[in-house]
Amino acid sequence: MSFEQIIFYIFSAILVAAAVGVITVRNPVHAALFLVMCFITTSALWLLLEAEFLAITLVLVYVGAVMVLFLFVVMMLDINIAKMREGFTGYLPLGALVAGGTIAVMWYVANNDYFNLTNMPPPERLAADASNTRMLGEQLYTTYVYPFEIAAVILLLAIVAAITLTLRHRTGTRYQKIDQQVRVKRDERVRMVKMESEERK
Amino acid sequence: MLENYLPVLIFIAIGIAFGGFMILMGFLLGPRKPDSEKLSAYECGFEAFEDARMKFDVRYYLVAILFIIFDLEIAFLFPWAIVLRDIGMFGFMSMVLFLGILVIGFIYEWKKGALQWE
Amino acid sequence: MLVELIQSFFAGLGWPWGLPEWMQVGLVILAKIVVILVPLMVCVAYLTYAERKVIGFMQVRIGPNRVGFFGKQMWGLGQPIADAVKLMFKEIILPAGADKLLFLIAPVIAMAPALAAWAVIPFGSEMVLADVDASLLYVLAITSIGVYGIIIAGWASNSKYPFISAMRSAAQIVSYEIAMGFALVGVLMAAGSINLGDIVAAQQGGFWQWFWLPLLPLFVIYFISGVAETNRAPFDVAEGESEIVAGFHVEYSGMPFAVFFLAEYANMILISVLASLLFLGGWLSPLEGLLPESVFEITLLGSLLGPGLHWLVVKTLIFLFFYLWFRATFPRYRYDQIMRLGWKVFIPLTIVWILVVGVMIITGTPPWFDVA
Amino acid sequence: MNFDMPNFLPAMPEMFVLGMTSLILIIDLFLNERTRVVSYLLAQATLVGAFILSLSLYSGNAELSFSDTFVLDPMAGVLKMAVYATVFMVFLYSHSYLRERGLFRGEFFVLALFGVLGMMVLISAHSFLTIYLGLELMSLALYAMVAMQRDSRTASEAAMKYFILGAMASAMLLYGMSMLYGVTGTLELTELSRAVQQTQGDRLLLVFGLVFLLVGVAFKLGAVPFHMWVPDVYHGAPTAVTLFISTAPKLAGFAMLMRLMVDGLPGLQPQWHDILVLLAVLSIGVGNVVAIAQTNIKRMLAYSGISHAGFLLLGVLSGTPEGYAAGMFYAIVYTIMGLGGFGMVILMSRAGFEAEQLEDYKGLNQRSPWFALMMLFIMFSMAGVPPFIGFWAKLAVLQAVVSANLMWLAAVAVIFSVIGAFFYLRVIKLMYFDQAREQGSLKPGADLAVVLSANAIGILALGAFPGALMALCLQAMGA
Repeated sequence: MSFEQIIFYIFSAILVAAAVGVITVRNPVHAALFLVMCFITTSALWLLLEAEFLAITLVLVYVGAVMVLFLFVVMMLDINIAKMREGFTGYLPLGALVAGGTIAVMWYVANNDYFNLTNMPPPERLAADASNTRMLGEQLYTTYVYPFEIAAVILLLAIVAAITLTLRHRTGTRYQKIDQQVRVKRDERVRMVKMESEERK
Repeated sequence: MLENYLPVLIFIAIGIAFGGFMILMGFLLGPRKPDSEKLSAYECGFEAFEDARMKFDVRYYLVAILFIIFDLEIAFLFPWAIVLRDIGMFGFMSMVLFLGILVIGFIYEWKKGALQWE
Repeated sequence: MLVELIQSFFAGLGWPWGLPEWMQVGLVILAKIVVILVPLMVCVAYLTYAERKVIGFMQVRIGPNRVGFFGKQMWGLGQPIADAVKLMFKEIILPAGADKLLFLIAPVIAMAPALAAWAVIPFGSEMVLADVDASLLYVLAITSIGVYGIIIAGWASNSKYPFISAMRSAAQIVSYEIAMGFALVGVLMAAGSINLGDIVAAQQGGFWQWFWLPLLPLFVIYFISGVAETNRAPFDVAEGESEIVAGFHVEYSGMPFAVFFLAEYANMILISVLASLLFLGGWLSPLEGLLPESVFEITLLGSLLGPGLHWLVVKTLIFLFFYLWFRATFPRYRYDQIMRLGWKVFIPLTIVWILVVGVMIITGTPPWFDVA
Repeated sequence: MNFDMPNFLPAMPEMFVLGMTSLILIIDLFLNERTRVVSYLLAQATLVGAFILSLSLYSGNAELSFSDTFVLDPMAGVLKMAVYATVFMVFLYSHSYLRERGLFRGEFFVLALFGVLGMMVLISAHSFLTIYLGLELMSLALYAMVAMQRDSRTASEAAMKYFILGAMASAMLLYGMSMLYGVTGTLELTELSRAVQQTQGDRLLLVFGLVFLLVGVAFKLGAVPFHMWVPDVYHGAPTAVTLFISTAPKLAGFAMLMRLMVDGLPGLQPQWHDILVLLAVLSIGVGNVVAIAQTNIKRMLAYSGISHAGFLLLGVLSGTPEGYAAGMFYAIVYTIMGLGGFGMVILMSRAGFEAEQLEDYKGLNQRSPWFALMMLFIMFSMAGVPPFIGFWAKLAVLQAVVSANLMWLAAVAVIFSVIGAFFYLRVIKLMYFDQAREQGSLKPGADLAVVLSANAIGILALGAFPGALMALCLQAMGA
């Protein structure tokens, strides 16, 4: 076994273990953290496929952004976990059966001639100085410009949807109006008063 | 390409090990004399009233959602930034359009007051 | 040169001592990591000392001046070592309601990324541990993991102040990461590469060729965001001792507390090094282009004035000094003001400047972007 | 870099809709409650403008652009125009409904237009990438619209179900796509079909991918057994939103099915044929039978929609251009009928009263003979009674099935639609033969009355002259 394979198996094992952890641990915060671990190990696997940019972006976006939101939500929820877990064991046999069946089918299908090493030889390793990011960039903004702009529209839609669904204004909040504050002139705030000196009585 | 990542992997492992080692040292060298007052949550001398995990303003979620969106945007900008000289005017304009679409979203959230912390 | 010297030294000792190849590779990497980490740790330790001294002088105090070596006071130079030893022998308190495992993991999560980011930092041309292509992206990604340390610490403590602090600082870090990301995009555009070494190489040609000038707004934004990212004054609402005691590490003591501390200072140094690499030409000499070429050929003096690690150190120290200066000068921002600055000032500014840089590149504006 | 400037012309409608949507989003920020009608008018103008653009671009041949990720063919042209027309009607219907419930916000129109844009992308997609992105754009808009009524528990629950199941379906679709990409090495549909034709021997992996694709499509169409969300979402969402999600997305769903199966995987026709037969039979069966048990008209119409989805599949599975044309005809006819059905629910409702129960329709004839008659048209058409348009639609797909030598399938479909006729007729019985629960005649707004009348009479008129629409569908499919 080559060194790369060892690394692959180590990370895969962690990934599978973490994934099992996500669905079995009792505490939702722990589950979310297991999910973070899943993402990190997945990123390592992608890196083994030489998808450098995507692997690092996975960490940046999913670990650095999406899971932070997840944790926000999970930490602040008052959910009764014990109650939610009722019925879990009831469905367990059925679930296990379905999962087992799916795994069996996938095993059968993936052990196919298509994916053996003669049909799909391992691709050539990239040179040490090859820039994966550059290769991606050369395609994305020209050949795939249409999907790229649709992605922008989806992000815009996400902004609109998020604000429509979550934004509520508290009534009676007073804001600091910084531009006015900065623009204020001395004359508007300070009044010079000339006073005659008075004799103390 | 992959061989360059080997030191990174080792470095990460050492980073974790180093942190773990320091805490372990603390456990080995420090005294352990717990008592209930010492272990209770710190609340300026009062007894804690309730569980600390409270509900929070929905605004935090909104910030996090908007952050995800902008983070994705940055992820799109990175490859563009480094190939800008190769993809020419068309590539530049396609990003101008992309940013334009998102600036519209930005104006929207600004005017809606989503960026205003209350 | 330095590298060759070390190599010949080890060759003299009979390296590789007949070890199998993988072990050789591993040992070399380990040795390099130690060479990076040990000075880093020393820097962290003395940064705490420098902080107390600098702020002390700014406030017309003396700062720590008692603990020295060999029974002498030596301006208190022994202080950081004494602090470390003291913290090591302190009791580690595990609060009753805490999630014990996460409570202890949190500082490690805060610290590991702060260290791991150093794997790709170049200290000179060819002087880098891991020359990965997307090194800047790697730094950005790995440092974004650090926020988990704070969030987990706040939650695992099961205490109100830490929890409030964790939420605040997470939202803050996350907000400034966007401004920082946009600022970095500008750098990438100007350099045409995502590799830190190439970015420095692209700034070749003297003080006026460095990116701080064409990217001035981004430079300022980057550094201020960096200050906010590291939760330092004036953005230190996460600690905000006047409101929430000490923030996310209220419940921490002893070594776990020290680890948080270390992570914070390692991050400060990281931000400063990155700022020097990205905007101030890293190890390049500011005198290039100002002095005649022949000057750099003089032995010793030439290499002192020419590019080298020492310039990087000097530039980094300048940024670190700014960190301390900020802390001594500015009062703490209010939380809504922090969010306003990040979202409503920095983000629009960076977007505009990215477009400006784009136009400059497309039109080949001299003196920075005229030649490809 | 050798890169050719893409041809932007075929994508003009998309660009126009995007530009206008952004404009409405910004303009709406500066409007107040009184002037909000401007957003509404602009949204309608957008649809009209897009219709004109698509019409002027309509031609008999297919045009690829943007490195073959985009296609404008006659099918795309017709379906897009149908989408604009449908959404135009939806806006007309929902105008007063939204006002009465405080949902009359610019975001409603903006989200709907984003949904329209998603449908357009989906309809014109010519690569897995654009299919997926179009689908997500559309779905995201729909999820948000369902959840827009934030204070309603049922709406939130419906949105949650819709979102989670929809995300699952998208994941399935994506998984299928990745399988096919793994085998063929391409995302582009023409190349995909070529690669599939060329693969020799074992097709197991291809079929494996196909199954996942079909799960995704079946979910979006609401075909059994992926229909669980349909009744809950239709029921829980505000009726105006139900009107939207039950009509136009079906056209896009049909387009997605056509793109994936007919454009991309004709080489697997025998395989997808079998799966579609199963989906169709189950949908027609379950839809028609379960609808009988419903007491809520929105749920009833939801199950009716499920059975209609089954009929739509019948047309596609025949595998001939005539069959595809019949499926397209069915999809368009269904949207017209669906508009009428849910439009009627909107018309009956008023502030604080949703008119969701079947009982609310009791004695409608006494309260308003005209609208009872209109509802009668709609119900008869849905049941497939001649001479209404629904009859011709059913006839066309059955013909396609028969010509594909699937007599038994046609027989099953007919039997179930006879069973299904029961619940449509029950509505008519309630309207004409039962005593009204509340007295007082029905006085809907003038605009609503006109729209609904036009819709229902259109169903009758199209039923009298179905030839033109059928010819258009045949032409679009190149039959």
